[in-house]
Amino acid sequence: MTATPAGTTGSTAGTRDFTSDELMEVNAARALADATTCFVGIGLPSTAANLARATVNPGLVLIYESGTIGSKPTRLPLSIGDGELAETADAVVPVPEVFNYWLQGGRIDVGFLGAAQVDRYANINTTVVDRGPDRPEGRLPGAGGAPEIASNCGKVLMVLRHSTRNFVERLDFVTTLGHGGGPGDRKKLGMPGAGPTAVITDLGVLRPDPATAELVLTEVHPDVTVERVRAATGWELTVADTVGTTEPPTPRELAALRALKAAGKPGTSGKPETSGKPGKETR
Amino acid sequence: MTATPAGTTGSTAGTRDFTSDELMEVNAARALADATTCFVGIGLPSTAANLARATVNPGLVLIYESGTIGSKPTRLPLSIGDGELAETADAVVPVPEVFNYWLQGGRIDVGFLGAAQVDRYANINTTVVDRGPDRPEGRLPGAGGAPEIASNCGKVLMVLRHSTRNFVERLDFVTTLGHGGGPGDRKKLGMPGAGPTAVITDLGVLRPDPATAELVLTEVHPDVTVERVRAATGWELTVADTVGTTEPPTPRELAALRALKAAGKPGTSGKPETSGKPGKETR
Amino acid sequence: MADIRSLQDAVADLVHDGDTVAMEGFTHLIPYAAAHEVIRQGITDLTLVRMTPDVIYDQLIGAGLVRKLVFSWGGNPGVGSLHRFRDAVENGWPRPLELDEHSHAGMANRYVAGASKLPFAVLRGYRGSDIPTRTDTVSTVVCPFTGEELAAVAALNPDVTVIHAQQADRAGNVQMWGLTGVQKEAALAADRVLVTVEEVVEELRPRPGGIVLPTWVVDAVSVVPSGAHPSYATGYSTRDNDFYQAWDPIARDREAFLTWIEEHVRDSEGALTR
Amino acid sequence: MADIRSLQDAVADLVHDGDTVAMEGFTHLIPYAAAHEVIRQGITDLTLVRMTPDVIYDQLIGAGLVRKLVFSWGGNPGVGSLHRFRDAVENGWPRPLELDEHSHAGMANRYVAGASKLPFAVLRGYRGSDIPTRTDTVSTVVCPFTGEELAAVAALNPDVTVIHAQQADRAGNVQMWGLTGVQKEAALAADRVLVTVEEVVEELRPRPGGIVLPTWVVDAVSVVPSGAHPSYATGYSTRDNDFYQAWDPIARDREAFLTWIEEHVRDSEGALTR
Repeated sequence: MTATPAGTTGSTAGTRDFTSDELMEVNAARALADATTCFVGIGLPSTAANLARATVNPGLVLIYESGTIGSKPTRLPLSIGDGELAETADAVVPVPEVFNYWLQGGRIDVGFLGAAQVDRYANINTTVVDRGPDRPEGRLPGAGGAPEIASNCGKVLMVLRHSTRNFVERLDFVTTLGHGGGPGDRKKLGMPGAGPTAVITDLGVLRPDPATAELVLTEVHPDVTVERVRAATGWELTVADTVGTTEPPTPRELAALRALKAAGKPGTSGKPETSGKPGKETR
Repeated sequence: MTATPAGTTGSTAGTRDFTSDELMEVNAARALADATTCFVGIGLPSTAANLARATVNPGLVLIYESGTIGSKPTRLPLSIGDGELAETADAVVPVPEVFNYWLQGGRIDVGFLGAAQVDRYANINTTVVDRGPDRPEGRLPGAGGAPEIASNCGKVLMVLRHSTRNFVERLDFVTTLGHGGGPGDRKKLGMPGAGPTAVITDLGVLRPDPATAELVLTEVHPDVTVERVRAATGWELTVADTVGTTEPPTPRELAALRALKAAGKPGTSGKPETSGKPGKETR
Repeated sequence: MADIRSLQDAVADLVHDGDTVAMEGFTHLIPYAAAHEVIRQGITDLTLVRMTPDVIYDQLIGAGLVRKLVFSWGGNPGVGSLHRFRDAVENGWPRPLELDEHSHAGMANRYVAGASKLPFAVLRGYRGSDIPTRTDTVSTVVCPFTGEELAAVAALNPDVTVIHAQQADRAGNVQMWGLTGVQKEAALAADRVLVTVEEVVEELRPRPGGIVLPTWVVDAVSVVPSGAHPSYATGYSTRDNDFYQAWDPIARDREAFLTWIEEHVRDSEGALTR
Repeated sequence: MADIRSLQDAVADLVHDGDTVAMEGFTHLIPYAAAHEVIRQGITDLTLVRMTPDVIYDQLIGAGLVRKLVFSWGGNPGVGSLHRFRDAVENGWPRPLELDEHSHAGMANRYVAGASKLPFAVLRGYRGSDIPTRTDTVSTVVCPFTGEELAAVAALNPDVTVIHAQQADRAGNVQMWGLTGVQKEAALAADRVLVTVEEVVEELRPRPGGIVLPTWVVDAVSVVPSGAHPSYATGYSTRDNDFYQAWDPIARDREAFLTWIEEHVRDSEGALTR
């Protein structure tokens, strides 16, 4: 739900015709291939979910916390309550109903979340950051729907950019429980869903080890080294025995993503976003 | 809510151009003169509430538990969910919302209830009747909306025919609390509304004594003696120092009532009800 | 995702002996045709759930298929008693009927809790009433902020909820409008959902007061025009009040009832077209 | 019954110093014009309630009128931070801002409890979260049937709820449609209700997705065309996303903010036509 302006930072990939953000977005969309229903936060999750509808999963049912069930936007909504989300929905319901009957009611397969900070157990902070003893806490937007999305969806996908600022040894505040302190913690707390199953970044993908629930690097983007991911992670990152390489975007995926973005920003329609611009990456 | 076929029993009024049932219905409608909103059960309460709209209170907002707010039926609905109730309503809401936001939410001035049994504190039984040691309990329809209507409405009016079968010394079952065992009981139970303020019958009107909360005879119909009401009451009835006499129906009231009934019974439109028939009373 | 299929197949697949079944509809959109199919298939030992068990449940009870009834008001609205219901409760005919009895507010909130997948719901209700002495699904909770004691009612989660709606599209999305009662809650609370509809349309046009159940919360849709009769479907039919009044003498008499069920349900067209 | 009256009079009558005020609208139908009238009248020491305090509350907070904020997500959707909100929380400028912070599910249920006149609501929420360590309006209850411990959230009952809707009729009945958020709950939970509308119409035609607030639950209706701008009113306008993006640099800078408020709110047409 935090707005995350798409950027080109975080990748030193060589000459290629897509950005690392684009690959992150495409990879996040792919993770929705088998889902029936997805609870979508605004920003990167919304980009990925809408891209999934345009590529791997045309039937994917998007549910936004503003009360739209089955939205089929033709452009990327700027906010969670853009008119097109309602106009194209199968049903528009009151906000309490979304949270009570649909989310808590166990109707949603996948919750898609961003984060300001994430720790090795995929716990999330979107509330406050500690800026040192001489400065007041830095204020983040807060919880939004995340605590109950993470608790009640069948599983949770996270998508955020990879840096030591975001991937931290210790959260300053636990807004939203991922896997708590290890396996069994979710069960102990009576959380129905499986919790975070993948953290998709602009460098690769982390997935929880079934035995320890700790996030493990299982996939890197082409041209990204494991060392680079380690360096961008604020804890001692565990790496899977076999680390896969993310498939580059297919021409179709890339075209669909760029078309969505070009159609984006309603009210300034057609104006391309500052980043995510088609063409070669600039650094 | 109990279906109470309109009858001509219970009155020995002499020659006059209205029945005792009609006077009961007119008198019940008059009791709604000052109300803004009324939660209406089917049967006698619905007759009275619709008559009030046609006479003393054209702006009265009728709320039926089927979810209609501001229904303006032109004929007496047979059931609580007749189509016209929805078609003429300001709003139709889900049944849980009626009970939670509107009734429990304290939005309703007057609740209008019938009863199978009532005791001296205006407690109500609509669940079961004891038919003696050799016979099984007699089954009544049950609570319906009554317990929470009686608890949450600003005040409650009751309308039922007067007989020792209905006005009993001791209820076989307390479905719905009126005044409990005396003054203060409602408050002790945290009930927001004032509870039953009048029991309107085909013989007269009983109202709770402010000091004891016990129902007291305050009004009799023309030609009805206090003795006759005592005889029709299953407990030793207290009678007010001054017992008023119910004003006979005005021609306008009577015409409105009969027009409503003649328009009644959708699906058999125009067919007059078996009783409540215009013309002289037969006994 | 909902399959569009025959009522006979849908009932056979989704409703089983011993199930807890909610057939909802507050006067409007009561799924009579589906209930009649249950009678024809002789699916039995049912626990039936319904705020207002009217003639539809009178028929199922009289047919001997019902073990237990969960309800808040059992009558023939505007007419009188449900005689088959009374006969079962009072005389155990054709079999004893166990009751779990509530107020409307309690029942509505039990469905809300069920749809919300909460174990209970809270209301300011049942105060001073004897109802809690006869059920184990009413209790109390204390507000942790104010100390007020409130009623708690146990969630209702039927095995199957059966409802009637006006329309579905070919994908199995369903729309109903008019009085929509507790149907959304009853459907979302259930493990399985069967919807009979008046018709299948190319596209569901949003209606004032319309409620949409997306296909992915529905298991089966069966096209049964007039499937709510003698109840009604706004936009398609009006309530057959004459039937409700005619039911009274039929239901008063065991033989008359059995004859009626035989003639109008077991040997009906619905049975023949199976 | 709602009176139809000028926004200035309605705000002066219904919103007082020290009140708890909910101005709701989930992206759609946010009552900006009413908030600007609050700023012009300098009504202060407010406790503001809103699930998503966006630019509307950034303006009220920056104007120094807000003592406390009750919320679940504070940002400029799709753009970034609310800088006036952050400046108040982090630096106490122009005054310290007390927070009561929840999740969306918690806030929505707090309104539901408020509208239901219950002291609390129950949800399966806040599990494993630090949020309950920073608020005294989250607690727990134990289900009397299953023993499960669940979250309890305290009811929200604002002194005043202010919303924007598309239409009212002359009697003061109000209809809104499109994304209707938590507006019904926020309105029914409040002691007083002020609704700004795009227009008054002869008759409210029922709309798909329409919510009607009858006149007898509304205190005042004020006709303010475009009263939701830069938010929008389905059927009348679209969201001014450019404004939301342009707000970011204005709000980043205290002086730029003050100048903007002076020019666009205090000296605006709304102020002059008082």
